[in-house]
Amino acid sequence: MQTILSIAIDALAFGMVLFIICIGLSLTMGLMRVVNLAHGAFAMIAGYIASYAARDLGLGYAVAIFLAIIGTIIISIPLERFLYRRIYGSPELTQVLMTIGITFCVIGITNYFFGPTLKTIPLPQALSQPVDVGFRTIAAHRLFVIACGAVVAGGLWYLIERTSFGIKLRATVDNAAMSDALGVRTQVVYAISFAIAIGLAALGGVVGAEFLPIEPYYALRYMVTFLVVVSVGGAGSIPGAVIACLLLGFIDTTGRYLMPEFGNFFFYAAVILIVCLFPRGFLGRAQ
Amino acid sequence: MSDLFRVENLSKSFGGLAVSREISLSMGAGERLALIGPNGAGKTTFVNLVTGQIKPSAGRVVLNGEDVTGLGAVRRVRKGLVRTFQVTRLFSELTPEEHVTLTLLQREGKASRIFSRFRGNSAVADEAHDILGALGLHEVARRKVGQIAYGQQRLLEIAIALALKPKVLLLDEPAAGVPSADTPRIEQALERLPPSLAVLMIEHDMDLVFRFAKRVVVLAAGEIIFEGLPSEVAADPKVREAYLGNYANARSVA
Amino acid sequence: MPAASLEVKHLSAGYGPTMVLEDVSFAVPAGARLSILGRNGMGKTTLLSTLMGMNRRYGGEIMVGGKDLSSLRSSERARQGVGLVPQTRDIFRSLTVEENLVVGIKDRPRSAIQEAYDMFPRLFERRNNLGWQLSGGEQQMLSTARTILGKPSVLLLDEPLEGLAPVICEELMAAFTRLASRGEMTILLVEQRLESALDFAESVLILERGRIVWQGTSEALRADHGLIEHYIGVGSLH
Amino acid sequence: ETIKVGIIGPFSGPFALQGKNFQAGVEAYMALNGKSVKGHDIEVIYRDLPAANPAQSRALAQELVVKEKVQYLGGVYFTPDAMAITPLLAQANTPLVIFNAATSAIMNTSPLVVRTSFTTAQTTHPLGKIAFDEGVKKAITVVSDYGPGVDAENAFKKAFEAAGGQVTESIRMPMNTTDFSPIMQRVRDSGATGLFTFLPSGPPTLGFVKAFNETGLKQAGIKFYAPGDLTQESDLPALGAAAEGLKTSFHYAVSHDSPENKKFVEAATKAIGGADQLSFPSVGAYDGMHVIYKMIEATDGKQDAKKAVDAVKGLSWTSPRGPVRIEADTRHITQNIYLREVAKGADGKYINKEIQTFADQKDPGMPTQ
Amino acid sequence: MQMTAQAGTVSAAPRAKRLWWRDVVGIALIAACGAAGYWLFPDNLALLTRIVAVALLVLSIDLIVGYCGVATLGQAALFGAGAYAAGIACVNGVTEPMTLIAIGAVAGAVAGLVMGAIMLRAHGLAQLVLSIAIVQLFHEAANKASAYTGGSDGLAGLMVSPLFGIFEFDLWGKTAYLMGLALLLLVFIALKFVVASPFGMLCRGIKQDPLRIRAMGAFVFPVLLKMFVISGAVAGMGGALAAISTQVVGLDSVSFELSANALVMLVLGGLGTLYGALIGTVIFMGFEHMVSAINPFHWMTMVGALLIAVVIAAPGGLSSLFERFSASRGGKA
Ligand SMILES: Nc1ncnc2c1ncn2[C@@H]1O[C@H](COP(=O)(O)OP(=O)(O)OP(=O)(O)O)[C@@H](O)[C@H]1O
Ligand SMILES: Nc1ncnc2c1ncn2[C@@H]1O[C@H](COP(=O)(O)OP(=O)(O)OP(=O)(O)O)[C@@H](O)[C@H]1O
Ligand SMILES: [Mg+2]
Ligand SMILES: [Mg+2]
Repeated sequence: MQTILSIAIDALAFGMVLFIICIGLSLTMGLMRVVNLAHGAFAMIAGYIASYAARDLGLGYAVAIFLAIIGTIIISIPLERFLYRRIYGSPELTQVLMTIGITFCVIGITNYFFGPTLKTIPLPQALSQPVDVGFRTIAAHRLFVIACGAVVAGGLWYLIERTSFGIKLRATVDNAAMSDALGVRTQVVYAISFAIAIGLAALGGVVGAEFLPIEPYYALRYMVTFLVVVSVGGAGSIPGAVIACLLLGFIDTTGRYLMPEFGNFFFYAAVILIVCLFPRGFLGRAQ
Repeated sequence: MSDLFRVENLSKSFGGLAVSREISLSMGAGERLALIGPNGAGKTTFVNLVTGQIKPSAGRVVLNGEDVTGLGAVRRVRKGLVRTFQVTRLFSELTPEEHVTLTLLQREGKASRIFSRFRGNSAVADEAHDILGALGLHEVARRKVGQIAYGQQRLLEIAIALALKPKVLLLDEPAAGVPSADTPRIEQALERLPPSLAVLMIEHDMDLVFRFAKRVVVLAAGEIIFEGLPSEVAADPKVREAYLGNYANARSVA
Repeated sequence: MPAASLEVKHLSAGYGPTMVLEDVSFAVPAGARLSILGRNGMGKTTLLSTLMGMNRRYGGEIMVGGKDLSSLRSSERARQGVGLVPQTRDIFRSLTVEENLVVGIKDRPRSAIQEAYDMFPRLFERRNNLGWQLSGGEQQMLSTARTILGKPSVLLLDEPLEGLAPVICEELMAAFTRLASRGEMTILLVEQRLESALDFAESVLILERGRIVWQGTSEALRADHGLIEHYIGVGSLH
Repeated sequence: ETIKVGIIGPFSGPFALQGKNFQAGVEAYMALNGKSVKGHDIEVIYRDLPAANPAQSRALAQELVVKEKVQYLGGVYFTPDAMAITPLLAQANTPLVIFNAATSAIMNTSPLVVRTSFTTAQTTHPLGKIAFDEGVKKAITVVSDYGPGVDAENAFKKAFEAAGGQVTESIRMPMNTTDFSPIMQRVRDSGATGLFTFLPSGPPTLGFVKAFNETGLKQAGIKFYAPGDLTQESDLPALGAAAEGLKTSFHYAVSHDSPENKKFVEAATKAIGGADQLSFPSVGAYDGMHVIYKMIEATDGKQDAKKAVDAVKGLSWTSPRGPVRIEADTRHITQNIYLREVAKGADGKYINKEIQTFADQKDPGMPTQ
Repeated sequence: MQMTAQAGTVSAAPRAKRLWWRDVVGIALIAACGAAGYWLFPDNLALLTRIVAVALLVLSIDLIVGYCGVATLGQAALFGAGAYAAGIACVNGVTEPMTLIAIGAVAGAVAGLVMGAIMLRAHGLAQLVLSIAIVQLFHEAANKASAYTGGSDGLAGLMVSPLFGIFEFDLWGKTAYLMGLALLLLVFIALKFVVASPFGMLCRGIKQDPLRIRAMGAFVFPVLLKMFVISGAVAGMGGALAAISTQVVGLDSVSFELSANALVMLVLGGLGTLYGALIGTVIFMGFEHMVSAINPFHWMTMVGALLIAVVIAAPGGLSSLFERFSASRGGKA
């Protein structure tokens, strides 16, 4: 029983870390219809900024997160303006080509300037302690991530489903030319949503760094995981992403506990099963 | 019964909304039937149910005495139950000629051959040429469909349906978007069809309906509210209220 | 916004390298109604979407209420008062009916949506359905309502009656006429049914192969059967 | 006349750091020992092989031999890449000096291969006895599920059981594991008092060590053993305090205290451009260059692979890691294995501090032994 | 007016003939390029052979992605199936190269059948994820079955006997390259016939609107499955060629990375023409080889920049440049 609880709490933490990193991608893919394979690259850039701020400048964790988000968004603005804007509405594979290209460049440049070593973001005392949750200890940081995930999920859901900005965004994605003709400034809508997605990537990269360590190859190393999670959840659906992250987190965690030798078998067999049962992902937006 | 085609108690609802309530209808060989009714009455849904795009919650579809309710959409097409789409569904990258040729090959059962050339069959090419010509599409036969005018796309929809040599043809607003001057084209194309073909046409252009149909069925809120001769329909108060409005008056004056 | 005049000078436009419209010029005074006629593929849709700024313009000017809009993006034109109901309806398939309308209201308060429901009660019944679930006619209603909610000063209608039941067509045409005659909108109508087109507008313009081949009042056209036969085809008027 | 040496390694991609270490080792050697041998200038040509990819490895080797006309091949980080090259050597008349690839079996595939790195079995072997001597009777092994991981598991098991201990459970986890908490839970549930692990150096090691601490296994007093890949010097700044006290066994620590190593570290640090980045592949490359220089000396610039290899059989010298020897029969390097502990060095940075030496270790994985 | 000029009134025969000639010229060009590679880069034949093997993989992806619209990031599963089948057969004594290629083709086709049967259950992104899951499962299986596959150490020790009993697979790789080139040409010609057949057109229709195809009375699933099998055979031959020419098979041949790279090459070259697949492979691998030789440490940035530049300059892939060129010339003529 204790073991089950213990696995469950690990699964929850793992799932939430996945969620917080992936939800930005889910937003770009599901709502902006941009397969942004460079999502991880932005998370990584944020990680580098946060690491620099916290480790080299000695700033606090919260400040570092803030700077990382702002900094990453600023870096992304010219990219959005000159590169991404060309591929909104392009076929998915063209987007794949462009964003892989961006990923390669980011990796190459990071490697050149910062070297190939791991970068860490020192946690504040309060978050680095193991916390005793009765039957076992868990890192306080994981609890923090769970909380972050919950806040992000709620806020984002409200923004997209309930505000008129959310409606305009979805309309633009659905039919950009027509939205434009109805007076929606589609370029602005896209730019803002892009910034939000990047900001989320940045947040995910920083708070998830304990877990997916920051290094130049980050973007490619975890690309598959991100892609799988987003698609299983159904791109663009926040509740879907939550379910997918928790479920996949659970399967992965129990799989690794029960039969680590077949951990990947477990995981991918489950993915195949889920996708066959829900061909659009859990809560994919109707196309 | 000698009916070519018959539906019995066809029902369907989306969520709480009943779009098809126990519709029963039959058509004999060579019949020309118009199905009219207010927007959202369930006409397109009826076609979807009959051709198997969606599954009914109750009821049967019978073609040539055979119950086809359990068959999928493809098998029904192969048995001669063919439809056109109200909102055009065409391959924007292919040309009208390719559309029709592909359809013809498919009808002949040659469409999935790997070891033959797509354009290699001259009988098929001739037939495609004829069909396109009949609908006035030869001028744009070699252009990508994404680049031809909407009205021409509507005509192509019909051309594809004709190429399948149907037994029962369900036309969903074939003349929408086609100028009244060109609707005779559609009529002529339909007239050239084998006399045994049964045609059900959904249409809001009443002039066309009255020229075309020998019998009219009016659907409202998923139910048949009228069934009879074209000459009677304009006189029916329920139909006038739900659907025709002043058109009926204009007609009687004209 | 009150109705504004529209003036088009030497407009030519098309798709990519294909030129479709050539040297089109005409003017419509504020609050007037103009019908555009022509067979399939003659460039009617292209004309309207060029006015809206959705296609490539090769040359010429588009003036609305005296202001030159030729080089603005379509969202800016929409904000300057141009509104289009496209032939393909282009409703947002993944949005609900209500959300579709919200996109159309521009900066007006949300409550303005009620106007659309008053116009088409059917839409109110289906307000929580997704766009793709609507029937053809319902989509047409939604598309029209959505544009009208934005209170355009120049309204471009591309076959707005397609797929609508006769009873609704009538009401709709009456509503358009009202809007124009109250001086709220200038209306350009593309319509295949000659009768409706002539009944609706004071003046008519006929397009053939991307050029204006005839321009004049509805009365004149109605009177001249030869002309109709020549440009539109036989048997169009009963 | 210029003699060309072709070096294949992961200079980009996820293992770029290891490739950089190859380069640093080579450059350090050439900086300290000159760029020519007996009047022959030596030119090094690098070719990038970012991840294990035998087909590309073979194509690169082939190109180096056929097009660039190299007389010596060196480098190679991954075993399959080495396996792809060895069948070519006889025809190419070229020796291959392996700077890293650490599976025992490679040496059997061609008589023209010499290895200056280590094998996983070699570095792991002493840990079995150490663990038992430290009072661990029951141990659990956790390794990455691929060739070297399995080698490590077997080597530890053999040595530990030979010493009298018992391996209660052996876990092989997928390579791409990122969350290790469930594994730690397994370790806790197993009741073992010692944990042996092998992970390839790189980002996952960080997660592993952190999970070990965070799940409370460290406090619970479970002893942790691993070969030194886990605490390679370039990962230490990131691992930081989390790794403090971890004991690993390895053939080389950057902190090794000897005049040879001082000189080497100085030169290699300059070559790599940052003190934090130096780790074990550099010394494999450094000694590899030493072997290649000796080969060139023996053949005097003529291309004769057999003669070159024969010349270094039995060769012994003092490497930055300590005394080493190329065994005549296996052509693999015999060397000291050190038990080290992660601790703060004089300048406050974390180092692998050597605490025990196991002299003259051969490769226990070689069938000839 | 332009629009009347465009509405072609050319009759069917001459146009079909023109297309036919274009393909003949295209194939001759490929053969010429292949021969030129042999004479110009006699020292790089190993690389060229690898390009040929990957080109087969990329072609096989084009069949699925470019003609059927089924997105896949798992094609290496089929390539790897061919490679391992040929490799295992070779280690167990079947050393005749043509037989090995045939074994690879069969194994690839079978793998294609399995993969297709699973993938065709889903659409869009979900389909993509299925392909990823499948290739990862293949990868795991190959890793686990190390008794047969050598696991992560790779399957080494393939001793392929000389082609036709005469031509050795040697260090210089002439035999391997020429055999590969011949195989590529044959496959390419065969595929040109496949895509020009009614079946090819049916696939293109399905790519655009499967529902429409159903309404025309054709089944979608068997058609696509058939294409998967063909594609699997092509990929399997590529794998077998790689195994024969390098004499090792590594886990990378069933990896996600290989699948993703191959897809990138295809998109780079342009979808749905078959030529694009070849152009993309040659340009990508050639460029990668070049810049990584010039700077082994930072070439990734350059490759990234190339991809971005192509999207900006030719969003439809490099082959679309040729089309644009020939269109503009044709327009003037
Ligand atoms: N996207 C496009 N690309 C290229 N050519 C196009 C495109 N859309 C339309 N055309 C061409 O432009 C011409 C005019 O088309 P348009 O849609 O404006 O005609 P229309 O008068 O509205 O016809 P309809 O009555 O059928 O709606 C046609 O010849 C058509 O083939
Ligand atoms: N998938 C669906 N989910 C929910 N409601 C649907 C769905 N499909 C259709 N409906 C609703 O069912 C009703 C009937 O639709 P249908 O398309 O059959 O109407 P129709 O008679 O063809 O109308 P029109 O003349 O406007 O084309 C409409 O109100 C529509 O909104
Ligand atoms: Mg309908
Ligand atoms: Mg039009």
